[in-house]
Amino acid sequence: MGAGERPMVQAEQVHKWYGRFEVLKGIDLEVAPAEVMCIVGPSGSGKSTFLRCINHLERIHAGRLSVDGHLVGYREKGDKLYEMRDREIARQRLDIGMVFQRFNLFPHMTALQNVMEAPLRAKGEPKHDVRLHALALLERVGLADRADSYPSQLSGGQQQRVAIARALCMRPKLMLFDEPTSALDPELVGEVLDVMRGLAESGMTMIVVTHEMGFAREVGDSLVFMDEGRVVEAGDPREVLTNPQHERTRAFLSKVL
Amino acid sequence: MGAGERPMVQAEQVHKWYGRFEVLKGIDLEVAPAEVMCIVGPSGSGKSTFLRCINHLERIHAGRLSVDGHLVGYREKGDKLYEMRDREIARQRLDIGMVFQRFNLFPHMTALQNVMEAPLRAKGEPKHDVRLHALALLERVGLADRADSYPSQLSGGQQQRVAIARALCMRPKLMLFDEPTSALDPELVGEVLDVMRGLAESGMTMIVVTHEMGFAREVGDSLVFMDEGRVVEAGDPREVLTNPQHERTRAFLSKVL
Amino acid sequence: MSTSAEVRPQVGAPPPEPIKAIPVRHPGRWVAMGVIAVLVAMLVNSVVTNPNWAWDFQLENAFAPPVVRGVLTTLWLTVASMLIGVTLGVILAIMRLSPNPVLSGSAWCYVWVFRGTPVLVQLVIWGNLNSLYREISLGVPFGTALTTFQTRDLIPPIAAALLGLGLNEAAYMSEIIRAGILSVDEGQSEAASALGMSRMQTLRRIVLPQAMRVVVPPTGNETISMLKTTSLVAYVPYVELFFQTSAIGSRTFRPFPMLVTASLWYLAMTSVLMVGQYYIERYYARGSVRELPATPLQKVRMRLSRRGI
Amino acid sequence: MSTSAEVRPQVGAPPPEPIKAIPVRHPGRWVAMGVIAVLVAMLVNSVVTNPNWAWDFQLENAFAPPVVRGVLTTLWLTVASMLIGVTLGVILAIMRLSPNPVLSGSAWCYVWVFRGTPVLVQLVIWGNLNSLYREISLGVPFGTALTTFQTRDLIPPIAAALLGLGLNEAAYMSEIIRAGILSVDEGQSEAASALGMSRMQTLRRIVLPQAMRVVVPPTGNETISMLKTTSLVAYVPYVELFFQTSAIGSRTFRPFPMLVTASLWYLAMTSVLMVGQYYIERYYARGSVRELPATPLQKVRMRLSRRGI
Amino acid sequence: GSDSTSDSDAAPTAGAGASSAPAIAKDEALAAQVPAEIAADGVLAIGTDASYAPNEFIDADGTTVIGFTADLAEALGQVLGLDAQMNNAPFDSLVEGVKNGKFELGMSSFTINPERQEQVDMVSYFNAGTSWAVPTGNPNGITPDDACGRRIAVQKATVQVDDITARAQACEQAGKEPITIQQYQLQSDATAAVVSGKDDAMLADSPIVAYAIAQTGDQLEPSGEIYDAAPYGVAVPKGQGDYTAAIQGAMQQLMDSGAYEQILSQWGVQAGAVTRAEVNPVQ
Ligand SMILES: Nc1ncnc2c1ncn2[C@@H]1O[C@H](COP(=O)(O)OP(=O)(O)OP(=O)(O)O)[C@@H](O)[C@H]1O
Ligand SMILES: Nc1ncnc2c1ncn2[C@@H]1O[C@H](COP(=O)(O)OP(=O)(O)OP(=O)(O)O)[C@@H](O)[C@H]1O
Ligand SMILES: [Mg+2]
Ligand SMILES: [Mg+2]
Repeated sequence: MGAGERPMVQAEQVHKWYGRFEVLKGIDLEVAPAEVMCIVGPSGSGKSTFLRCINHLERIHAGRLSVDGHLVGYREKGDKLYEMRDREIARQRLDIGMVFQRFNLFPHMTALQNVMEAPLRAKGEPKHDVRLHALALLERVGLADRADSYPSQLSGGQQQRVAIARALCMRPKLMLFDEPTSALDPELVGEVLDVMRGLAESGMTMIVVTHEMGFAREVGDSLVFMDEGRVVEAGDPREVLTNPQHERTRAFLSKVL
Repeated sequence: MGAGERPMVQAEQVHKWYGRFEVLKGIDLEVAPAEVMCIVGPSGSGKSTFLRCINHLERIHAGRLSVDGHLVGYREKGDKLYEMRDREIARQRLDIGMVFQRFNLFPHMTALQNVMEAPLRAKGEPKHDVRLHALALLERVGLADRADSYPSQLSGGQQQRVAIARALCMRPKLMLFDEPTSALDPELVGEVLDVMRGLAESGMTMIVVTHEMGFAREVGDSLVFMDEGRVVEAGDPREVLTNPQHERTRAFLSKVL
Repeated sequence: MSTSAEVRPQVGAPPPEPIKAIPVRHPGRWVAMGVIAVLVAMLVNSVVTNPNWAWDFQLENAFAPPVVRGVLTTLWLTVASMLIGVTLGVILAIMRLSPNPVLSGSAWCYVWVFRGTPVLVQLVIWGNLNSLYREISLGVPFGTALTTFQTRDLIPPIAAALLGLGLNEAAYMSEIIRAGILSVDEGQSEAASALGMSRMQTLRRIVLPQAMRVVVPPTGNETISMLKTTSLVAYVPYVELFFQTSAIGSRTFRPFPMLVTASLWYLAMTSVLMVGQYYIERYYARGSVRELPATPLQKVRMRLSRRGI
Repeated sequence: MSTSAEVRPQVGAPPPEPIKAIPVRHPGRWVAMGVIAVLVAMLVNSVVTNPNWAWDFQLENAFAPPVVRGVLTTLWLTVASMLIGVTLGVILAIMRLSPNPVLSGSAWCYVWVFRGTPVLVQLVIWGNLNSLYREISLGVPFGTALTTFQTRDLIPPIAAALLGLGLNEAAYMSEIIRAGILSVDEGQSEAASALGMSRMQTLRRIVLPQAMRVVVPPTGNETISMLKTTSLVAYVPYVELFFQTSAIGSRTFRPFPMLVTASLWYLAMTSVLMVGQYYIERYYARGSVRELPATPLQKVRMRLSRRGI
Repeated sequence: GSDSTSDSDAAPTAGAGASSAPAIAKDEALAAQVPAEIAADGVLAIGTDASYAPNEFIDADGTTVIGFTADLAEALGQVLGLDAQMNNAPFDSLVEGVKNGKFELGMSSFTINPERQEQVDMVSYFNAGTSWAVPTGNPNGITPDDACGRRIAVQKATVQVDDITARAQACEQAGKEPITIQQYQLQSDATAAVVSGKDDAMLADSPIVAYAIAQTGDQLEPSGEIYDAAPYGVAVPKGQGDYTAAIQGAMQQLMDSGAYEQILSQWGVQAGAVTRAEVNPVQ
């Protein structure tokens, strides 16, 4: 497979259980490089869980899941799978940025320190460069003047924007957004979308879990509708949103205000 | 003033500082009984802070703020203000329900226990009744089957719905919602809105901080647009949304997708 | 850019093979285990063969009636003093964090004095209160006495021992509990207040149960340390395990083997306490982690059931 | 239902009067303060006038050169043992929580043995290693020895004291630090892992700094308790404060006043440590509360500056 | 009176152990001198630190205090018509107990010195010298006068600490290697240190050394003579002239009657016998 054609993310029959509860019931999907895929679906359908699997924060129990051609968390030699060492997993994650649904900012660091931490420590980039990059990113999400505030001193929307800047500062190849605009006002949603559009144009692949259909329509290259741990429908966002094929999708979309 | 005419919430020139940073710069507004007021505004404009002041979780530094005709956190005798005892403040809060932006569920209790806790302990209602009421509320927000899960085992949207059920179980006169639908999918937003509409019809007063203009239009009796700690514009939602008077409001609303 | 997401029919598809991956090999672990095994073997060998440990002498005395009585005394003294310590410690911690300056001030002073002076001295004072004050009078301050007690009758040795250990422990426990309370997210008590719960209800129902996760391990430390601190009640004077073993040691001029005997007794009691601590920690971890790991017992049972036994 | 929200013109409006409310009156507090004041006065009166405290005798001996030397020894022993204890404790706690069973197993055993046996016995063993083993040989296990040391020369008393105290303390500290690490939200290490930080980086940069809030108060406990535990180095034998004061007490047959002298010294050292603890706690509280309260010093300064001084 | 309880967990409280002592008649005149509040309950409560074999130590049952002090105390009680009870307590709390009346007497191998006489009245009853013990064969050839450069074990807070400190200074002044003084908490620790070879020699009260040599089999032997005889005293609360006189009289009577000699020889410590019991003999 040539590098250009190789999908950035490829999931085949991904299954995952929590105890006896099957969260993911065989997910199949592919995300091409530079593609923006939106995932929508009702609460509890397994969207966050799937994102966490891509990052190997959760272990999948059956199926195959690979990022950029490499299995997530495993090495394959011949027929056999070998678990990766912590160090290798960490290296794999350097290329995958993630914005958590609950932000998970580091409370003992200021906004700026939050953004600078990983490039400095995990990538070992020079401090001066990281600082400039971090400040530029905070500027871009409209928080330049709040760089020295601690997370507890920021409003919900401000925290969410710091989380986005933090993930971007790693210059990942793939970004996973878990409801990145849930705490934002419409104005900021617009701004953050601009940021993301810029990223998409610069060739970054993105998977975005969102409840904003407008966003999916405007920015998404593809849209996946998930329900009860399954991919129910997938395709071009405009098509899926205007002309859903499945009963379940239609029911869901009819509720959108 | 007759009981029927007395505003449920009345704010006059409410000011609040965090250190040198003025978050609320003189808020004036009134909410009538059984009214649903929506507050919109950009991130960091002080919406959450204002809600927290109504509940006396934050102390205001100047102005007057009263709920149901009684000053919040103070007793007035003649010209003088007296601080209330903790016990009195707790009693005052029994009538005010609040859903936090970050949910703040009790992690060591199951969903059901979270909902039952306050009516049992703070109001001392009989256990059997509370249990039935709590289960009915969980049913209403679509979580009957998750009653025994701990918050860490719930998805973001499920947590938010538990938080709503928890506040409702107190049967408050006034409900404060801080972005109650931020983590919900459109379908659930619809359901939660139905719940809230029912509440409104049963005569409950509500203040709802939200970024969903559709919601504000459909359910709100009034809409307040806040920016930088000030009320910029207020009025009928349909009017404000379609024909904003202020420059700032217009700029903000133009970004709504 | 192409829309490459695709849906495959899934109805009726058999669940795929579960992933079976070969775990990471850790040759270092095996080497380390080998080294440890050799070291342990050497240690065991020397402990068994070296006559200085005097195992036969130890065995002879380890279960002598006075020693066994001592073990029981040590145990109940530990339990009773820890009960006093934890109860009073919770009260002191709450006082310390109260906005009321009188309460927080007195709690501070209590902790300062009781933590700052040696428990040995506190025991000596409780045990010999009557060398300071032959009698204690209740009555008008600086005025006439109404009732007068002989201190030496008022505080029997057992009470002095419990007072000394318990009051001292309370000072330490209050700091541990204070740390636990501080570790609970502010949002939790805000949520409880917003629900109309009073300060005390919030503490008892919301904050303390969450604080327990952080409180239990240092409390385990304190309990295990208390086991051995009880030996200081000799100053009251009161008799427990350590007194008995060292009496045998001085009588026979073989103090060292008897110290080892005492240590083994303490180690046995510690082991029981550590098992208890494990289950208490597990209980308070509920809800705070996504999935509780299995207990050792459960693991054994799972293995057995897998083999069809 | 009416839309009653209204906007008033605000431009140019003067900021309104700040709220000046009369604080809640707490008559109970005043009564309590009065009672406490009377009790303290009675205590002070009795302490000053009761000849049993023998203040002149204490003063005579409190600054005797051996006592002052003892104070210094106690201080540096405490600091050095706590340094060993904390460092090794962090390592043990990390080992204990590691997925590697060899590491976590050995950490568990270490904690079990060193916490389970009395520090006194550990000190006796370190101080008298040669009553067990006259010489220590390095060489092939169970084979020929290459070098042989006389144990009585190998471990001087000072090393025995530090080893005994430090290694024992490490076992207790590891439990405290483990509790601290467990108190940090799982989401924090998930976020760090997702950013590509390694397990060690996550621990050092994200988890441990947040754990410190919970770790500091029990560590304060341990340090203050260590101050007094150093008196057990008498079993090594090594000489510090408590040894010196009780030697004076025995010689003169006035042990009680000298116990009080020792306590006052300990109390003084504890006070210094408590001030240090206050500032360390404050440092690690940054970011975890919405607003840090002022320090006592800042409060005094604020009051002074308000009065224009 | 005595406040000791019968609770088996309380500090060991028992009549002096050895029953082989001869029956001794009560002396009514002396008994009459004992203050009424002490005699009232028929018990003489004596404080002792029972970790000092063979003078006073705890029997195998874990409660009974035995040793020549205990036997002497029982005989003393019999003369006064009282039942002597030995209460074990650590040294630091012993003197306090005597001063505050918790104990009616203190008998714990107290060496009399002027400072101690200021605190309590001391009635002398034994002459303990200092003697030295070394490992059998005396491999290092240590004598009391030639211990420079050696490690010497001694129990803390004994008169021997002053003794060995003076010798250490003498060594230094003579330009020889200094003595390493190792002060142990308990006498048994010091003995164990010499047996194990950690230290080279020890010095202690002569009866202790004699008993230690006997108890440790053939591992220790004496070195040099007994020297510096110093009196042991019974501690009596100050300012009770009659009571002190009664104790002194009773002790004297034991010496005169031969019961004293008999008790001492039972424990092999007759070398320290004295013929006169005196009040506060040290000037
Ligand atoms: N540790 C756990 N144990 C049991 N069930 C769990 C656990 N974690 C998550 N779940 C369940 O798995 C399901 C999927 O959760 P997930 O967080 O992926 O949902 P989601 O699609 O992201 O929903 P939302 O839009 O509300 O965030 C939910 O029903 C949730 O209750
Ligand atoms: N403890 C604090 N110290 C300093 N500034 C604070 C503190 N808490 C909040 N702020 C600031 O106060 C402002 C208002 O915060 P608030 O949470 O009320 O905003 P909001 O309108 O709810 O925004 P959002 O929609 O993003 O939740 C923000 O700029 C925030 O940074
Ligand atoms: Mg989710
Ligand atoms: Mg907000």
